[in-house]
Amino acid sequence: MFDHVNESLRWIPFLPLIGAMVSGIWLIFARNELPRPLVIALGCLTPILAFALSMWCVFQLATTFPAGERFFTDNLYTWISAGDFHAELSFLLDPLSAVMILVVTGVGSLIHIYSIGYMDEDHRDDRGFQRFFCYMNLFTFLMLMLVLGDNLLVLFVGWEGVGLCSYLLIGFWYLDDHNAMCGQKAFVVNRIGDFGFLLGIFVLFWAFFQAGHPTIEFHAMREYVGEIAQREVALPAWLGFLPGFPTWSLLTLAGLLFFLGACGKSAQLPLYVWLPDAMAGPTPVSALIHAATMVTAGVYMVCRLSFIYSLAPGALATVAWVGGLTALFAATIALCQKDIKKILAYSTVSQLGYMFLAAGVASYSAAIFHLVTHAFFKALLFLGAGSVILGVHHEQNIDLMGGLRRRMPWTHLTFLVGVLTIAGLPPFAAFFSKDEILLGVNLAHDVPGHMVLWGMALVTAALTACYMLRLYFLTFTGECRAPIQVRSHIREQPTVILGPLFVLAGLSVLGGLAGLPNAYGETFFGIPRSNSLYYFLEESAASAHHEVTHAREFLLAGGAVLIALAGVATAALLYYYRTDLVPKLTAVVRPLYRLVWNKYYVDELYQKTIVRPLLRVSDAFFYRTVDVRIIDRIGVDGTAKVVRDIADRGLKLAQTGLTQSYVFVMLLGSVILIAYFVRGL
Amino acid sequence: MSMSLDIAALGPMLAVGVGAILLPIAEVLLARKRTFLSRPLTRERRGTFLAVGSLLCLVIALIVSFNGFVGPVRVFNMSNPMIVMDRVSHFLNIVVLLGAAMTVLVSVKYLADIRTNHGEYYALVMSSVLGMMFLTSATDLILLFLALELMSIPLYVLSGFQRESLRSNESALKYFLVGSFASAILLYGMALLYGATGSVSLAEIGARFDPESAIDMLGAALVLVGLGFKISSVPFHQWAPDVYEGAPTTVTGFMATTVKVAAFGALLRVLTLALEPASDVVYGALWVIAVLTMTVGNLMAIIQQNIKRMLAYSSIAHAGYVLVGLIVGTIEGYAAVLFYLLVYTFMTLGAFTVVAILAKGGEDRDRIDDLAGLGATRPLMAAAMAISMFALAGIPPTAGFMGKFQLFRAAIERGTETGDTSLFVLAILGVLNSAVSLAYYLRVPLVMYFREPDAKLTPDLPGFFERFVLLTCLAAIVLLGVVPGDVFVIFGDFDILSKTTAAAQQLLSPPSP
Amino acid sequence: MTEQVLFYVFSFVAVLSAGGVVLNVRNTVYAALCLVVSMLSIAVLFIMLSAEFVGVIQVLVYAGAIVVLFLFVIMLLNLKSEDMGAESQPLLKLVGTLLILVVSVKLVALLSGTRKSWPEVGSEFGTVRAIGEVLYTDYLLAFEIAGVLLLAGLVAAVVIGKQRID
Amino acid sequence: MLDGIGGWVDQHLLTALIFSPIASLLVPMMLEAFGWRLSVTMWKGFALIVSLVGLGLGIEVWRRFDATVGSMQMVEHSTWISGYGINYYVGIDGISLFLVVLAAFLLPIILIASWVEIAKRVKQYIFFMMLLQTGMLGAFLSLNLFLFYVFWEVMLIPMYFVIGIWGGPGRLYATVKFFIYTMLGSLLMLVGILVLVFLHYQQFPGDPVTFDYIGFAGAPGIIDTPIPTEGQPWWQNQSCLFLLFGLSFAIKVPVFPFHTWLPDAHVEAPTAGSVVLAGVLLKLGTYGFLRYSLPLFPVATIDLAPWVLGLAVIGIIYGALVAMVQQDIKRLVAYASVSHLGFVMLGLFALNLQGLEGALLQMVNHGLSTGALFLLVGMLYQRRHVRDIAEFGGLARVMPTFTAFFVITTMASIGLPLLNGFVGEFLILIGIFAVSPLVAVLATSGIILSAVYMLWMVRRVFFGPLLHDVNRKLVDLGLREKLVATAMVVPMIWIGIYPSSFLRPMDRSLSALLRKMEARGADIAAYQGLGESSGRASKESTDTSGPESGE
Amino acid sequence: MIEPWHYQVVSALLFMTGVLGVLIRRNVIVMAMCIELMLNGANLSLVAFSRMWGNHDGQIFVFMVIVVAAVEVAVGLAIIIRLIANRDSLNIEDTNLLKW
Repeated sequence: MFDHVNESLRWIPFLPLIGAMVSGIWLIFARNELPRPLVIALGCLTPILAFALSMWCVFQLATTFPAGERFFTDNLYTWISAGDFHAELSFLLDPLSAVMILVVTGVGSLIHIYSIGYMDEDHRDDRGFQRFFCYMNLFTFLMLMLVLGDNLLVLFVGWEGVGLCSYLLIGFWYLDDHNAMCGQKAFVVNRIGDFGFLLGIFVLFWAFFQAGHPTIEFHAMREYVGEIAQREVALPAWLGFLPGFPTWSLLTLAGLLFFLGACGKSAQLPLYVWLPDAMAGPTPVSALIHAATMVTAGVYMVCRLSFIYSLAPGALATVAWVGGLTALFAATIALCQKDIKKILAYSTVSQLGYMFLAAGVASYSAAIFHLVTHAFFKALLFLGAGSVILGVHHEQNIDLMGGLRRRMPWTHLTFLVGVLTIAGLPPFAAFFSKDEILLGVNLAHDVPGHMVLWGMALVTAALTACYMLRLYFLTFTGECRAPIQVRSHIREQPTVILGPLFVLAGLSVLGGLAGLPNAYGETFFGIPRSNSLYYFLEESAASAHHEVTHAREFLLAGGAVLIALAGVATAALLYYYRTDLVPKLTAVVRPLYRLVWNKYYVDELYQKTIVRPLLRVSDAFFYRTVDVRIIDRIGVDGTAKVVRDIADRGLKLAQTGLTQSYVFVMLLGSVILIAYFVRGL
Repeated sequence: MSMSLDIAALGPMLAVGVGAILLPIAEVLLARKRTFLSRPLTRERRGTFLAVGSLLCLVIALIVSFNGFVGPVRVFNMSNPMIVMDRVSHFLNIVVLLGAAMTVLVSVKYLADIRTNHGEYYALVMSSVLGMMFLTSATDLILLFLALELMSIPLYVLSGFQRESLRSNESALKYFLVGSFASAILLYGMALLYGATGSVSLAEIGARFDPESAIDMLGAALVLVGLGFKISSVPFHQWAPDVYEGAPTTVTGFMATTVKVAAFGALLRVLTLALEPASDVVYGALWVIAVLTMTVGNLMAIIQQNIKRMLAYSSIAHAGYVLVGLIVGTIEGYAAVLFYLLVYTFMTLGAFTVVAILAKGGEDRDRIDDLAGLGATRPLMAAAMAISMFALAGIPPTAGFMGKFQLFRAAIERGTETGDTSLFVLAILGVLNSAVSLAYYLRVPLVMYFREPDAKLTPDLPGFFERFVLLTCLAAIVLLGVVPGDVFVIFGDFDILSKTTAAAQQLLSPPSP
Repeated sequence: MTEQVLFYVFSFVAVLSAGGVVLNVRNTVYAALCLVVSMLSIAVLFIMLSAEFVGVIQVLVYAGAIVVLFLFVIMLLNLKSEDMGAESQPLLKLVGTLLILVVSVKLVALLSGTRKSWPEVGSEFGTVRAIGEVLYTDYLLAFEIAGVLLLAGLVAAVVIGKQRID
Repeated sequence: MLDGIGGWVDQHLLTALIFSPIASLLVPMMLEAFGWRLSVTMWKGFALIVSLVGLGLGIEVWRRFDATVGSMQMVEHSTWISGYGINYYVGIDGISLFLVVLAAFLLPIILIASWVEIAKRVKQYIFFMMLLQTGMLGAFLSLNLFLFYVFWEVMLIPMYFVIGIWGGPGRLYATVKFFIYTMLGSLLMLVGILVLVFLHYQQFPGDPVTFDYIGFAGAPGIIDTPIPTEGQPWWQNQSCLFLLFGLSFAIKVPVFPFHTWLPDAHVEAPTAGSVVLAGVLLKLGTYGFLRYSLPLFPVATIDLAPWVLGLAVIGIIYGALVAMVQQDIKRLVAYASVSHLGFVMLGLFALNLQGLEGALLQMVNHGLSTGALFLLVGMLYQRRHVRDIAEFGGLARVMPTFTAFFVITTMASIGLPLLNGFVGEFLILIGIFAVSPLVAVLATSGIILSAVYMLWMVRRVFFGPLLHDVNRKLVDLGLREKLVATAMVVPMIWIGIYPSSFLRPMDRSLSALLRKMEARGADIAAYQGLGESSGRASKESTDTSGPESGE
Repeated sequence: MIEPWHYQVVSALLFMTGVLGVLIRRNVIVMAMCIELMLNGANLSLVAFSRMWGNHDGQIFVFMVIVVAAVEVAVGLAIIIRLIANRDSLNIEDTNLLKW
């Protein structure tokens, strides 16, 4: 199997698939659960093996292939073929997907291991343990399909598939209707994104088709994209309000459509609403799917299609702005949340916004870099939160925590690392990634209003530091606010849970070295081109290159650190030293506070403006009026009734039963006939 | 003057006529205290004897007709051929005889059930049949009129045959009054035709007919009225439902089928021989009449609760369909008419037979609801009824569909040849009508199969005769639908379709005797 | 001249008495008598049309048999004056009557338009002999059928009419 | 004897396939006629065997099918009614292949599924199901318009009885509505057929009048008739004929305003009825469009396409919206069918290979997934005798296996990748996008809605707390039911993962059909909004590509 | 000078009178009589035409019609008697059990 590297590629996704299939089929047909050890073996070993295999493949990629053509594909068979449309089922390993699979399998494996401990004493559902690992493996498989896909369609398979898994896992504890509802919400909102994705595929395919190269395969598209760069599409008249009417660049259109998909998947404005609700699922799920991997798929996709976005400045600017706005918006919401997972969720949204901001200013490597570091620290934070939640017996409200530092020292330590990382303090990983993003934004002159974006990014950074520290203080410091009966049982978690925490903490600390900015590399260690990730990714997603002096880089970095520290300080002041200030403060800005506390009423808005009206119209108008009343009763039965009434109310009356009326009718008929025959008469 | 009479040409008629004359005598003989069987017979036995006797005559007539069909065209009297025994008359005679035979078979038990088992019944049926046979072959106004009356007068009485039942009386009276009124009109029309042309032979009338002259057209119109009455076409149809409902069921079946067949035969003759010169006017009128007939028949049938009455209206509607074939006026058209008449006989008689079997305890059970649950209690009857209904509705693979198909096929063929839109419209209206007709035809199987049977009203089992008739109808309906070509191979290569076509050819090119 | 007088007189009588049949509401017997009168005068017209045989038959069968039959039935049921309730569909009958009047007028107009003259016919024309010859040669079949018809009518009348069937 | 039969079957595979269901019933009838009393179980078992034989024949047909030719295969031709051009003429090509296989595949499943549901009048039930099967297969396989019409109508009677006898409370209304509605359309089609036939007769005066759709032995068939596009008389024009044919097909499909018979029929029909209805019967409408309307009236097709597309899109969105608010599961699925078949119509009228193949595949998909849904709902109904969504909730706890199958089926029908629905919908959408992006956008929004109503239903039925205590006692699927469900799910996954084994056989026939349309004067290139420029592009570029010139 | 059309007019009048009677008289016996009147009208025109054409067909026809008329009357009156026996009324309007 390892004899040839291409062949081995397919096994990266298939290994988890095997795990999923075995336990899945067993679940369907058998009544009991597989023995736990077997479940664990299937559930955890397959991702771990996949990780090992990915390591090997990536190593092969990095070593055996010369720079410039660092990619290879593993083609299984032609999946769909109709006319000129051909979609191979084939996998592509190039630097971009290499990074992704490492994250997916690596972080994924850790979370799998963690789940052994986390799901262990969950008795809400018989066979829940096996079901959980089945879903998780399935997810891993589909996520790998997504990142390894060689063409848009395979990517889309993973794209939708992970949506399904997220649906299943959010509603994992289905007996609570709320969970099921959240899962459904996630799926539907994602579908809205997929809607855009599909249309994007159509646009691109037919565009390339007209250029004479019908393809949706990434490398081919990248090769021919120049030929359709100039294509304009005429907008229909009713779209007159759009900028750039009456014609748009076809690539801009495509880019925007794909970005709609990304918004859905990666929870950007206006489609972010599902992610906070997604926290209804088990915590490992939140860590894996809704922090580390799936939600970053949008970023990955934008980078994957960078060759399109680079030719579509309009689309790119949109990405940047949406990302920046989302980052700020979500950060503000995160400030006032009380549910530990909700806070992390909003921070995820915000961080994703950061990534899109990076991608939007065409510094894709920065985006990916932040994606990686984010995967580390956010997974760490979630898992830490999970361990906390286990500790306080499935309590998620941070008002009922506090003072856990002494009771759960290791959790506390790792969590702190995570917090500091996300706060963007050196030397932690996120410091470098954020720094690169900020730099990119600062230098992106071709993006309209890039300085504004930069400012927003800085504010976001401050806010991030602030609310994360708030979370930290409220959870771990001060005296414990948990109910008495719980308080006594709060214990540190077993190794199976702590282990992954430590690994992730380590990664959070050291992860930055993967993309150590050149400035730092040269200055402190004398390594040229130390931003290895940047150069590694260059051939899959060429970032915009800016000439910049080291001084300026340090200046910006310093600014960023100061901002972050400011945020830290605020949090420390409010939630550690002078906790009494908080109520006063909120009292002062109550309306604003309520607005933010209610997440700007966005959910309610959607309910009122879209969901409810749609339901009401469908029921009252389409179904009861149009279908039942107009078409069926008036149209169909009405016709039948009319036909019947003609006889029953009309013709029947002629049939009086009186002979002489018959005679009369005959007479009348004959007279008419005669009149018709004898013209003279 | 020299006469050359070809008695043999009358073969079929003779067989039936002998029956018509002998049966009353036989009845009297059998009714005596001391019969040749040396003991008095119950009325049932007497009825059975007479039925068998008449059946014998009918079968002989049938055989003779079958032979005649393959034989040459013959006339009775060379010097004045009042009738022509060509294939059309033979074919229609066969249809009439089949209908009559089945009626006779069913009547035995039915008459016993409704307690009016008089021997005269069969004599009257026979004489009526005789009239029909002459009607189908008459080429002369006088004979046409006579045959018409010979057919109708016994029917007036037959429909009033349940002497004690008011409904039966009423049916008879209405039929008598309106019927003789119609035949008076017909007679006046004939008189005018005679006056206009100076001849009573259809062929000569056709030769001398002048579409411009008012009297000729007046006569033509009145004749059409008279015949239109017999085929119960709108607006001369109103007697039919009342009469059919009131008359004893078997008689109704007899009237609904054979009378129509014979009358259409007469209409065929008149149209092809006499009124040919006025064809466009005539066809224009018939077009309207056909559409009216289909539509009114179907619409009125929808609202009926009594199955006999419903079938009456359905028979009106079917008259409309048949008229389509006449209007087309091509060989295919006439062939379709002939075929349809045959099919129609089986379909309708099948239905009426079931209704007749249902009669019990001296009265009819002819409300549609009386059929409830028949599918469970009497599968054969239910199946026969259902298939008859589907056939009447014209659903493949039944004969009814084949018939309709040929009619509309003829219409469309002619239409496409001449680009005549009216024929296309006629076909469209026709199919729309048969869609409407589903509304009532489907109700019957619906009641029979989807409703629970009424416990205390289980109909008695069909006897041998009835079962025979039912199976015959079923077989005919299915076979004529699936293999309309060679159904009657048993009768020596009797390919219905080609035969109808051949007959129609003779109709169009009247043979010179 | 005489011919015209006879024609007008008898046709007048015929039509008048026919009207009597229709309009004489009170007494059915009178109606029957009117019918006889009308038929007799029609018989006269027949003879004027040199159709002696038919004329005779008309007198014998129609006047002599048919109308007598009518009278017989009327007597049997001894209903001299008929008293039917109120007219149930007067409008229909009014319209019908008008229709009939119009049609009659039109008809008369139309028929009076057809002018043809009498051909010369031999003295044989319409005599019993002449009719007989035709009847038993050319119209033999019709004659036979008429016979069957009579038989059928007989049976029919018996079966329906006789009071009680054993 | 046996190998005699075997040889005959080998020669007349399609005939055997068509008539084996109904003909084989003679055996038990004979036995009963000779006084053997066959128990109900024996009847059922016999029927099952027969259906399995039919399935075997279907698979054999598939095995023999030569995917490299686009013309008719395994043709059988023999005179039925001489002199009328009415022949027994059957054949199969890539268009009918999978519909036939589908029909053959569904029958045994249905019989197994309704093994216990059908308690009363079992013999009649079996008889009608077999007759229905014969009718459907015949309609798919016949190449003589008369034969087609006969089979087309023959199907009505058994369906009428199946709904009417074994149906729910409102069955009488539903079944009569179904019957009359369908019949109305098909009668108009009969007139259309006749006009066609005699147009053909006029165009080829030399030949005898014929109903053969595709000419046999060199003679020109109806398909070769040049049909005027304008000129007198109006009723011989393509548009009029297209409407005469199209109405009956549209009612069968059903296309938007003619759809109201479907929910009634589905709700009232027994499980078997619903499955056949959704699985195969509805496909006859779309099949009719594909087989007859498109190639016979290509110009009218393109002229009237905007209307059809409009109705189809309305159907998609409207059906989804209405399905969203249904309380009765079956009714919901019925409206979902309306929506899904709207997709099929779009694919057909995209008039490019993507669309057509997608549509054809989607017919099969819909047959599988909706059929499976009805089967599963039927299993539920067996247990609770209610179909109101509100009656359930939390079933996933008591019936995990059932839930699993149901969710998989749901996902298939909302077009999740790696399941069958996606392939079809994707191809349809990409195909129609070439014709009208706007339509494609609207239609694509339908997949959002489909997710909404399906998942909503799933949630309310399977998730959440077990509100009703009756549901606590529900037992999970038994072996028989598991078998049925698995048999339905496996092909879904197969199509989803490896659709080529279905797409490849279609390819030739469909591209042949498109070429035929062009040969008969349809300017498909112009019809393809994008295809037009693609025509140029393909001429410049080396490969003669273009959505309409598939090869 | 009397011409054929005179006779035709008379016959037409007779015929129409009969029609009128059938239409308006409710006494079934009288209706039967009126039908006889119609037949007579037809007869007259037949005879007149026969004279006009100088052939006997018309008179033969009349002969047959008279036979038919006789039979018709016999049967009709029998039916009427039966009716009276069952329901003591000659009013045609009383016989409308069967309708619609």
